[in-house]
Amino acid sequence: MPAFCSLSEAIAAHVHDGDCVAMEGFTHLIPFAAGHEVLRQGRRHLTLVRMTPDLIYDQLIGMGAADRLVFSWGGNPGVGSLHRLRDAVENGWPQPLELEEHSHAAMANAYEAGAANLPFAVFRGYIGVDLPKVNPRIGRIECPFTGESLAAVPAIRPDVTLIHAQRADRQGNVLLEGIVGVQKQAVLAARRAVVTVEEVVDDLQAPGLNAVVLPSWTVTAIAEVPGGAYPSYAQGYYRRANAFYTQWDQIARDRDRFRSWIDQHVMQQRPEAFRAYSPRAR
Amino acid sequence: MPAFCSLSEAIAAHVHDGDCVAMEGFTHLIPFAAGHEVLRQGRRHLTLVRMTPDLIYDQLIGMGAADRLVFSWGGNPGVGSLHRLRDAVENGWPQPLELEEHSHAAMANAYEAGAANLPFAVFRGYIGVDLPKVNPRIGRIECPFTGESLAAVPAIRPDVTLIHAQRADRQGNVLLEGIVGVQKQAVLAARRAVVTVEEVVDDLQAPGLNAVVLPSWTVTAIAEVPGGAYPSYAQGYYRRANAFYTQWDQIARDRDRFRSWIDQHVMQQRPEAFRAYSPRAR
Amino acid sequence: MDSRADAPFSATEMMTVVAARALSDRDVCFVGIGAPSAACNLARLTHAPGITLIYESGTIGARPTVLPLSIGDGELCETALATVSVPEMFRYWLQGGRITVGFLSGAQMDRYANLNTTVVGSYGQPKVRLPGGGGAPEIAACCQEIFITIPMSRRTFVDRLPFITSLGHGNGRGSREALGLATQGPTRVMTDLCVLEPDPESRELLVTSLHPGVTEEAARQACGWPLRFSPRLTTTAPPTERELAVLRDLQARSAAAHREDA
Amino acid sequence: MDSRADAPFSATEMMTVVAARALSDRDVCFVGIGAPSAACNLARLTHAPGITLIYESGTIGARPTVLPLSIGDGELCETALATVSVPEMFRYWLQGGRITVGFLSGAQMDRYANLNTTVVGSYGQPKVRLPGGGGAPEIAACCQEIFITIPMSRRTFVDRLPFITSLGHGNGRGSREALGLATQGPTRVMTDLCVLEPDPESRELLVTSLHPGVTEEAARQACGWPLRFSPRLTTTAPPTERELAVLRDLQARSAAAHREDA
Repeated sequence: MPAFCSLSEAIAAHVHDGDCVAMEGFTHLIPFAAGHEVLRQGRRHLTLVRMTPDLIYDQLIGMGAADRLVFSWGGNPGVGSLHRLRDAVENGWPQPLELEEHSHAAMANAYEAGAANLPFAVFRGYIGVDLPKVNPRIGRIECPFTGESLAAVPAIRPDVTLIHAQRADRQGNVLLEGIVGVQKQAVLAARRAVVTVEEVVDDLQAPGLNAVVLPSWTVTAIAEVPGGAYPSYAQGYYRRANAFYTQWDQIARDRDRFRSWIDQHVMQQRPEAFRAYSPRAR
Repeated sequence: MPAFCSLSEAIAAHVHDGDCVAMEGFTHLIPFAAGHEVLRQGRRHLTLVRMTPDLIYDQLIGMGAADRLVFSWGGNPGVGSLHRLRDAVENGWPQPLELEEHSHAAMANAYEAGAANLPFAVFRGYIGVDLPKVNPRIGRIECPFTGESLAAVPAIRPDVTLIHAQRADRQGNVLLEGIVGVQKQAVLAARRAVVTVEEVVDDLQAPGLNAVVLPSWTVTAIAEVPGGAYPSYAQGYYRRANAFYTQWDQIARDRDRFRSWIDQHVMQQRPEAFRAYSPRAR
Repeated sequence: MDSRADAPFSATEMMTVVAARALSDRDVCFVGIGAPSAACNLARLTHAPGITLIYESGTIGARPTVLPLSIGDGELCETALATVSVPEMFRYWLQGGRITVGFLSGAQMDRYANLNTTVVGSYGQPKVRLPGGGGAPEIAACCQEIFITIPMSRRTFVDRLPFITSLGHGNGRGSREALGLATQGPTRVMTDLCVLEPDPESRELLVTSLHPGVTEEAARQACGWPLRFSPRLTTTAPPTERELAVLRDLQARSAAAHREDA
Repeated sequence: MDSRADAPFSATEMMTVVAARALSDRDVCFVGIGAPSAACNLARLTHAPGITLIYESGTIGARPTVLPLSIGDGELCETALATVSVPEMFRYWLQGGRITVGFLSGAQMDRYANLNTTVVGSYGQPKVRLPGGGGAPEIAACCQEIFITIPMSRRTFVDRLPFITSLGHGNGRGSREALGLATQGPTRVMTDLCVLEPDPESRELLVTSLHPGVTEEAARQACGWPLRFSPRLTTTAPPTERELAVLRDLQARSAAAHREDA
């Protein structure tokens, strides 16, 4: 059974300097509150793994928390660039960032292989493109039956995965619904899993017999953080703050403006600040 | 969009002599009505693929419809032997049956690879056991990153997959719920897919946003056959006829008794006979 | 209904409309954000109501009433037939060969419709670090055919790509086949000035249709390689009143919705 | 509560009870049909209410009120925390290393707890064709430890297996390690006569506990190899009244339920 604790206790106990950390959520259920707590606790030298770095990693990278990024698409969806990510890669500000770049298919398969406890994933990919020339962790493998050549990538096995979910029951079972992305795989692939939830309930109210549920014994710690996915969203709780995603473009363009935004909205805040974004907690 | 037609039309059009046929359903939703129609139409020389041959393949094998069986566990669950399968393997009655035998993990992975359009599946399996000595279609493959040796099996790609599901909507989208086994994979791995359903409805009433749904454009033909899974079951419609599974042991022990049972309950019947097992259709 | 629009229309509107027209009721489309999403939903709301829209976030059969800002907006999931995990989306649906049309765009394209969305400059010391490939490398390989929407200029239509993010027709005829691909690759490139299609022989992109008011010279000026034209060059039919009305209504609804979500 | 049962009990009841006792509240069990299912549910209904029961049909955390006849009865799914696909069950949950205890049985077992459920005679011309391995080969490799329930007789406890369906301790000490396995393999064999455990040195099964009223000679007579006994041989505590009452109630309910389902 996972520990029910505060977000700061969970991050203090389970995210360490130098860890390989996956904060997943494909547009939906991005664990922003957890990411902000990692910043407040000043974690350094992280390897950050995420298919779409999104604003959450733009913030961590901009504050110099990461030495390395494993990713497959590094933009602000529908808006443009992630300026902090670009500044780190193009100018090494505030520090250089090592990249391990993949395609979405490769990362989705690599998480899947991690969840399945396989050392690598096989897929039809990287055909006639340049990424394998710059990423040594992209290999090829031959089908032992047909002789076909396929792409292979190492499984992703994070030290810790952080996700946000709709709810947990009091036994610590966790429900996700809607766009579930790669979170189940990212949790099962990791050594430790920290989950923030909109609410802890008596009855999980899983929709149907085949709902996406993480049994309590697959989760390390659970913290109740209503609104914890803002400006991403939680299906059934609140919508994606598309306007903020658009505003981020201006905030992140300028180093000073970015730092003052982080100082005001992250460093001087507590996880409870996210309650403002949850209709139920307001 | 799939064709809505009678079961006999669907089998006549899409199951041919010599086809590789998968009739899936892991204890739940076994497509018995479809299997009986295949017998009535006198198909021969089939390669039958199924993790658990169960009564449905005991019946087909006992009538000599199959030349080859690909399987992983050939018993009558909780009861004992599949006597027709044993008679075919031990005595070649009514005709010899070639076996391709795997483990459950191998077949589940092979269906999954088929659905994913991969030529083979990789898994941690067949360690220290004898099956690879008697099945040449079990190979090994080395991880290009760690050098670890893993088991490999060819993907399963049936000519046609037959399944039974709870319902379809009028556009031909199909819903499965409960123990969903490998049916989604078996359908997506096959060239053609024939689905029998308990009912065709205006609204699929999918439980939740992540329900198991087969889009209309993945299905070749749909036939409404209430009760079509008996003596297996359809979650939410009727229960497994465990008593019949027990009785089958006696029916199938004796060649003559088996043949007269088939004659009376299959050859002289029509798909409509299954309505008797559906509480809603009764 | 289908009478010509008297109201003027923008070049981007023309690009979106021409992309929508290329889609059929039976298509299963892997949709990207921006112009592709607008084009696919315009098609769904006009001549192709039965079209299946798939977003890589896992939503199958989405019918959004407003255009999503991201490929994972709740709108997509709420209106979808079903939502699957991202590994399943890439394994069973894209790699499974279930997609008829994949939409791609890019920062740069060459004459064989190869695309770059990774870097300008060298990969190690980029002048501009672009977002990267995302789903594109496997979309380009696995979909039955690829439609590209890209604004035309010497910045985007380049003679030589610094980085190939997704494969078009490689070095020309036979390139895809040599790599073991049976899919068609890019069959149509839709820009704000014209429509281009690969030459059946060489696979080099040829202009097959100029948008109303666009001259061959204007197209040439906007291209970083010596642009070639199809012998059967035509003029694109301008947007109809209905196409424009539906598109503008859709985009107005979407803009309003995204402003709200604060 | 824990006073001895005065009522006599069957050897099979003793086997089931002793298997149930071996399970803890924290175990995640991969359950087979028959004795394992009875033992796991007896444990859940007595000393291990928090135990997680997983059936290979995909049901996670099943709490059946009657014992299923098959590993896929609706009862399992209706009472489960969640039901996943069979590929996911074998990939994420079994291969993923999430199972603490896997139950196996077999038609034949050798002194190193290797099991045969495939054939008697040769594979090509079998005397008896058995059901085959099902999940067993990977259960034996992937679960943290394996419990075996098997009735003891010269027919089942054989000197040499005609076919190894699932791996126990191979040829003895070091066999599993040589195959790259880090899991423990069979740690307990529970029969109707006694309990056996692998010798820490040789990994050969030793009788560690004789059921009440069973002599060493009786056990020897029921074994196809020269049976060895642990220096710390004990007598199995007979079923308690509660254990018997709960087990018999469970089995009566189940028998009645299965008769109904006609």
